[in-house]
Amino acid sequence: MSWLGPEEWQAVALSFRVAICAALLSLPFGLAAAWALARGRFPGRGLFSALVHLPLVLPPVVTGYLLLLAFGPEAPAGRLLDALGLPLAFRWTGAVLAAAVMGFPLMVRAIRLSLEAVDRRLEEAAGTLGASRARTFATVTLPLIAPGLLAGLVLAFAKALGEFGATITFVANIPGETRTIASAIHAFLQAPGGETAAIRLTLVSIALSLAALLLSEWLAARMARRVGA
Amino acid sequence: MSWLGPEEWQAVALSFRVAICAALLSLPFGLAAAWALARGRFPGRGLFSALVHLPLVLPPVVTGYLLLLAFGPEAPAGRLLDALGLPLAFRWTGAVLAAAVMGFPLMVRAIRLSLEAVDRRLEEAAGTLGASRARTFATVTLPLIAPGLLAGLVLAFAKALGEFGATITFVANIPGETRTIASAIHAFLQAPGGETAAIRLTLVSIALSLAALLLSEWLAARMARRVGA
Amino acid sequence: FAAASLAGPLDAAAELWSEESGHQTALSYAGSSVLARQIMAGAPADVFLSANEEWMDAVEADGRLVPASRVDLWGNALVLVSRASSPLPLAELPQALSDDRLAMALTEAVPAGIYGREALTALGLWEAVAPHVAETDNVRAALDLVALGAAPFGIVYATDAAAEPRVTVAATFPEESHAPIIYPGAALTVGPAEDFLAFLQTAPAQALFAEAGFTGPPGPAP
Amino acid sequence: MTLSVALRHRLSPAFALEVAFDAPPGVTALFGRSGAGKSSILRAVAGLIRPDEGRITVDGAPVFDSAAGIDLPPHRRRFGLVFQEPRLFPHLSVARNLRYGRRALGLPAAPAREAEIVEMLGIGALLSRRPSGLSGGEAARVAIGRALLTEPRLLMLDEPFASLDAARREEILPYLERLRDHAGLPILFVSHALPEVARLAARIVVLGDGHVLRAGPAAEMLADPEAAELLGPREAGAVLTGTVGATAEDGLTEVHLPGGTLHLPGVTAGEGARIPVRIAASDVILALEPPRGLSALNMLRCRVASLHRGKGPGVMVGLTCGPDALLARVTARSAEAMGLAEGLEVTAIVKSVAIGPADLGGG
Amino acid sequence: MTLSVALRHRLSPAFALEVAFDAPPGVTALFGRSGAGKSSILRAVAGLIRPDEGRITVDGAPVFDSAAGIDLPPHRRRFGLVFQEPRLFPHLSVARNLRYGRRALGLPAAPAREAEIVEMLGIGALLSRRPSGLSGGEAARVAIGRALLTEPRLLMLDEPFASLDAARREEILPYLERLRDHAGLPILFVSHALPEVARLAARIVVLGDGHVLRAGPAAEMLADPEAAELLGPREAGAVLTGTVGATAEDGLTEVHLPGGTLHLPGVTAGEGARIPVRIAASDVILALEPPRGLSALNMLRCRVASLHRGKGPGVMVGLTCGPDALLARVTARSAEAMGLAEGLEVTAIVKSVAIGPADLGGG
Ligand SMILES: Nc1ncnc2c1ncn2[C@@H]1O[C@H](COP(=O)(O)OP(=O)(O)OP(=O)(O)O)[C@@H](O)[C@H]1O
Ligand SMILES: Nc1ncnc2c1ncn2[C@@H]1O[C@H](COP(=O)(O)OP(=O)(O)OP(=O)(O)O)[C@@H](O)[C@H]1O
Ligand SMILES: [Mg+2]
Ligand SMILES: [Mg+2]
Repeated sequence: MSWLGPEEWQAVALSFRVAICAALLSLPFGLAAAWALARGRFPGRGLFSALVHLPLVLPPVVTGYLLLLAFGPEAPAGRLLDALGLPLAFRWTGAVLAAAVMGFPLMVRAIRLSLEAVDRRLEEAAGTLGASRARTFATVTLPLIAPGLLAGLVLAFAKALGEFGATITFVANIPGETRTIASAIHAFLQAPGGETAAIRLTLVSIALSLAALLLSEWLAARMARRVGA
Repeated sequence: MSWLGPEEWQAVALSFRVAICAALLSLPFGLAAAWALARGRFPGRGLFSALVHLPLVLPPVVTGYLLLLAFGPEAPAGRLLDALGLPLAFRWTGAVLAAAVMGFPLMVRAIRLSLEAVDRRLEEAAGTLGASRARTFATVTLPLIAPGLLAGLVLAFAKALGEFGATITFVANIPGETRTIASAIHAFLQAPGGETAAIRLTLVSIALSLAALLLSEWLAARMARRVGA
Repeated sequence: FAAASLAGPLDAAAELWSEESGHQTALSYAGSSVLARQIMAGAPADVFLSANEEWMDAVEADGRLVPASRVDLWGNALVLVSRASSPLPLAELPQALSDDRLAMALTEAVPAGIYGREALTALGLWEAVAPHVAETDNVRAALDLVALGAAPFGIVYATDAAAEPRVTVAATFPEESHAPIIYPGAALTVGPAEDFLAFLQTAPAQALFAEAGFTGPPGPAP
Repeated sequence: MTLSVALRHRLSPAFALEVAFDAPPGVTALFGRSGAGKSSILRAVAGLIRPDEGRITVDGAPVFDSAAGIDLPPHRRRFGLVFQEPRLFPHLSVARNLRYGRRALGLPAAPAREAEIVEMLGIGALLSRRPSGLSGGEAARVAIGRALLTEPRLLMLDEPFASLDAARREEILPYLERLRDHAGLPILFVSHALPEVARLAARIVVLGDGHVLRAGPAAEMLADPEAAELLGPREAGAVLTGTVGATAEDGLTEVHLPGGTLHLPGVTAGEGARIPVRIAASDVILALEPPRGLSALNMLRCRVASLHRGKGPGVMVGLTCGPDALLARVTARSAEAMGLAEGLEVTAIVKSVAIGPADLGGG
Repeated sequence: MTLSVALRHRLSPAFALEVAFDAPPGVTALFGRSGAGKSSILRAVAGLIRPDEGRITVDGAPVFDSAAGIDLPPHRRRFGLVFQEPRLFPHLSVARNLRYGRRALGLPAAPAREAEIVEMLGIGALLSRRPSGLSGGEAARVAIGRALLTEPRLLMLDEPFASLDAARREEILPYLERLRDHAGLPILFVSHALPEVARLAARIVVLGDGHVLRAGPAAEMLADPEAAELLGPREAGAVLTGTVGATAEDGLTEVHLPGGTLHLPGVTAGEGARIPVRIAASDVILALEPPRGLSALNMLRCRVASLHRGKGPGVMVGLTCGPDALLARVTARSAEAMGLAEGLEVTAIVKSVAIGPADLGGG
């Protein structure tokens, strides 16, 4: 693909890294949140659900702004992470956080739907066979919600590839550090005549997500075959 | 809520209308697409899946621009719809289309996950009891995927509330016609000193989506109780 | 159709005009690039107020303007802002930055970014500063980065700096270091649109903009 | 109405169906070990499996014909199928599960019929419940009711009684008998319980590993010492047809057979009706001369027709009692001690109470 | 090890459990009509239902005690439960389903034991398959194997044989008998088939509508003419304990009872072993004097102990044959004709072949 310049390659590589990290990092949290929403009966469940959906409802810029407020270099959370050796501001790690937050509601919903469809009687059976709750979760629930996990990953990955509003607001657009494909496309579109470059990057973005999708479809089909359905 | 000016009220009412219409209008298409992806085995299925996910991957501005190219007042599709009495460009109907397109991947995925979890043996049973495929779908499949439909609606609604990138690009930001809460927030944030207005609208947006969420959770719980799970 | 950065005073001006002329105005704010593309795709706009000349040029080239309606309405100044209240000579910017970031709007796309880059280049600072630039989507976001302390310095319009109490102007870029910052306006249809443009050039309207920190039209209309 | 099945279908590399049989009106039992292919055959007949090749016809009209490219979808076949698992619709109440088929078919509601079926199945108290809380047997009964209410032109029952208690079974069996006798529809009946099969079935198809091992009229199959090996020797027995006579005050009814008269309890058919009576081979005692002072009331004079020595210590004795064939299972030691041989005249003694309702047709 | 259950639990406004019973080592059968609450009791014992109040103890140690606030989660109880439906894990192969419990419990693999169970259940060919394609009976067998392999300290079986053919049942029953006799673990066994219950169970708990209607040792319950009404008259019968004697060449084994000697086929226990022999009441013929020239080999001299007239035309006759109690069911007409009365001496005639493997304990 010689028609991509080195800066563009950088953006592609960065986007890919950010999207992968965002999808994988949000997986455990998404799982926990989905579990709480699907199985938990605690006060404030509705509020929690609303909180999870917030990044979907808010304009991305707002989300980015809120992230800046919460994790900026002057906010306590930001300082703490910085001290722990995980600086977020103007780093690609911050882009990961922004992308993860934006994709979070999608991931949670996918996992939650799968969780709600799990046949609880199988979990009962696992218990009578001697599996602790944790083991039941790992060996029965988790494999059964695999389609939801996969869907959640794909959605989060795709969202992360396309996200720029929150990202650019939170960590700006620094070539090689936080300039993802989406930010780059956006930048190109702002200037007259940037269309062709934008189209090139858009195609790359589509190719990346298509690859992720096909991979996920293939995995899902394999799982379905294994279950024999 | 006397602290919202009439223009702001207009934006809230418009957002609500756009979000509701977008969620409901995309439901049948989302269902059809989810069906094709979950049950269909046709060549180009992967491509179709990619197409459905596209609005998630592309920066919203790109999606909006593509919509403008496809349905703008000078594009054939746009002219056709215009002639049919359904003008889209720079109308709230266009905002509906933009929001629907942006929420489409989320809705499709939710419905698809539910569809894949349906126990096909129940559909078989309906067939032996004399139900045609269409009837089986309406009386067995559809009720069983209700959680997915509901989740899809909520996601599409929330997304429509928060969408502005594609909307503003496709149909601009015209008070009373296409200026939704999200666009208004965006505009406020661009102008110096707009923060307080932005925060007010953000709160309204959160309240709206919270209401939708709680409604959906309540409906889901009711359905679950009906199934006795 | 107006650039988003004009929102505050333009709203007030439009109200004023409505009262005077009895015409309703519908203002659609967005980035200049978005607006221009919409207009070129056939949007039913009457007036286009752009934040930079390039997009106005593009629209003009597309043949969408009412001939000879184009005027330069306002100007703006480019300033360096920081949270510290002490002024900083521009030449010391690279040292002052050390490892930190300089917040700017996209330097290749957004007008404020383009002007800023131009100015820094003219001052011979760009080479030193470039690795430290954090580009944002728009000027407001750059300003927010400074206001929230994420970046110690930022380059924004004077109008933005005036509206944000948490930052102070550390330096103003000399006018000659960058192309004039011009907000051109043009009518896309004949009739009231032209009247509105004319109204914006009147004293009461210009006063509203001056209040918000805009400077007057940099020169006589071409 | 006669169902005719001939099909070949590979379910997995290890298992293939290859069967052909006819099911005339009345009950045809599919009998065979677990995994023999019984449920798969029902699925194919119902249209849920598309066989690799074959023909399934009802009175000659194909519902499936691989050669002609005919394959009616399940709902156009109008075959009722009670699955091995209940498969109730979880989102519908029991009542709406029951009515599902009639509504789907556009049949008018049938309150009387519904009430009768609900009563017979003892599910009246469950009507407003959702399926999820039902016990295993309750769900099975609702599934039976759901299929019966659709008035299918063919009924398939896959182990319908597996999770039901004997008393409940006794309440449902007469209903199936009436259905069999009055509606003239073929019923395919899968069961592992030979008494039920013997009571209901006119024909038995014995399956093994996807193939028909043996098929024929129930009376012949059950009385055939060779088929007895397939069905299980403990279950073998003859099915005789008798004419119902008078019922005495003590509840015993005379049933006249060509070879003699039996006095049986629990006969529900009216006088003059002809009913099948199953006499299990292991319930028959042979005596060289009619004994006296015995509690057994039923004695038939018979002649030994055949002797089959099985693998175990038992001998299956084929008897002719007038025109009827009877089967008796005795130990080899007894056979020797009594000098049983073909042509010998013996008395067959059957206890009245050994013939229970499950062995008696309802007429 | 003895399980002790006493609990009260409201499942729905219409149905409440209120039961108390003990299950000593050996098999305790839960018997009752569909919907009586059998499965719910097993669920409560397993820890899947939390009863409103009550105590469930194993040798006095509570696994649940509402008063003390004790409620061990299922996996800490180590009770094996074979559910009424198979509940196999769809994402695991049959082999991994079988091994699931041992791995969960951290038990070492037990290839020999596994091979034995797989062999007994006839599921060797299925090991690499996924559960989704299994036939009903195949899935049921895998579920049994899965529970057996966990080596629980209590085993609960909910109609384990409902979808199995008689031959397969005959292969599994001896295994359960060995388990019962050697492992000393309590087994709760739910079944609608009284022959199985009679063969396996030391105790029977008869349930109705959530309550214990009657409970007691199986021999007593089955021989008790009154309990016979609950169990179903056709199923009543006495269980005697005999000592296995010599086996003749013809396959008949002598089983010595205090009241006489029986010659029975199919005895698998070794000489000297003491085994239970179930003699169904309807398989016993009474004679005033020992008849001759009969094919029946087993005759016991007995004395009439009681006469119970049931609702139908039958009479249940309680007999004492030496120290053993025997039950015979005859028609009222015969009873009258023979002049049966308490204290009368009669000969009880039992056909050897009427006592099949299902009626004989494995010793
Ligand atoms: N979750 C529930 N809600 C309401 N009723 C219930 C629930 N679970 C069980 N029941 C009722 O409790 C009764 C006992 O059910 P249970 O499953 O214990 O019966 P069972 O004796 O096992 O019957 P079967 O032989 O049919 O399996 C049934 O009438 C059933 O409908
Ligand atoms: N989808 C499938 N894939 C592979 N094998 C299958 C599939 N469906 C059925 N079989 C196999 O076909 C055989 C017949 O299955 P079927 O369900 O017809 O048996 P059955 O006679 O009904 O047995 P049961 O009495 O246990 O219900 C079984 O060995 C089963 O494992
Ligand atoms: Mg089957
Ligand atoms: Mg049960």
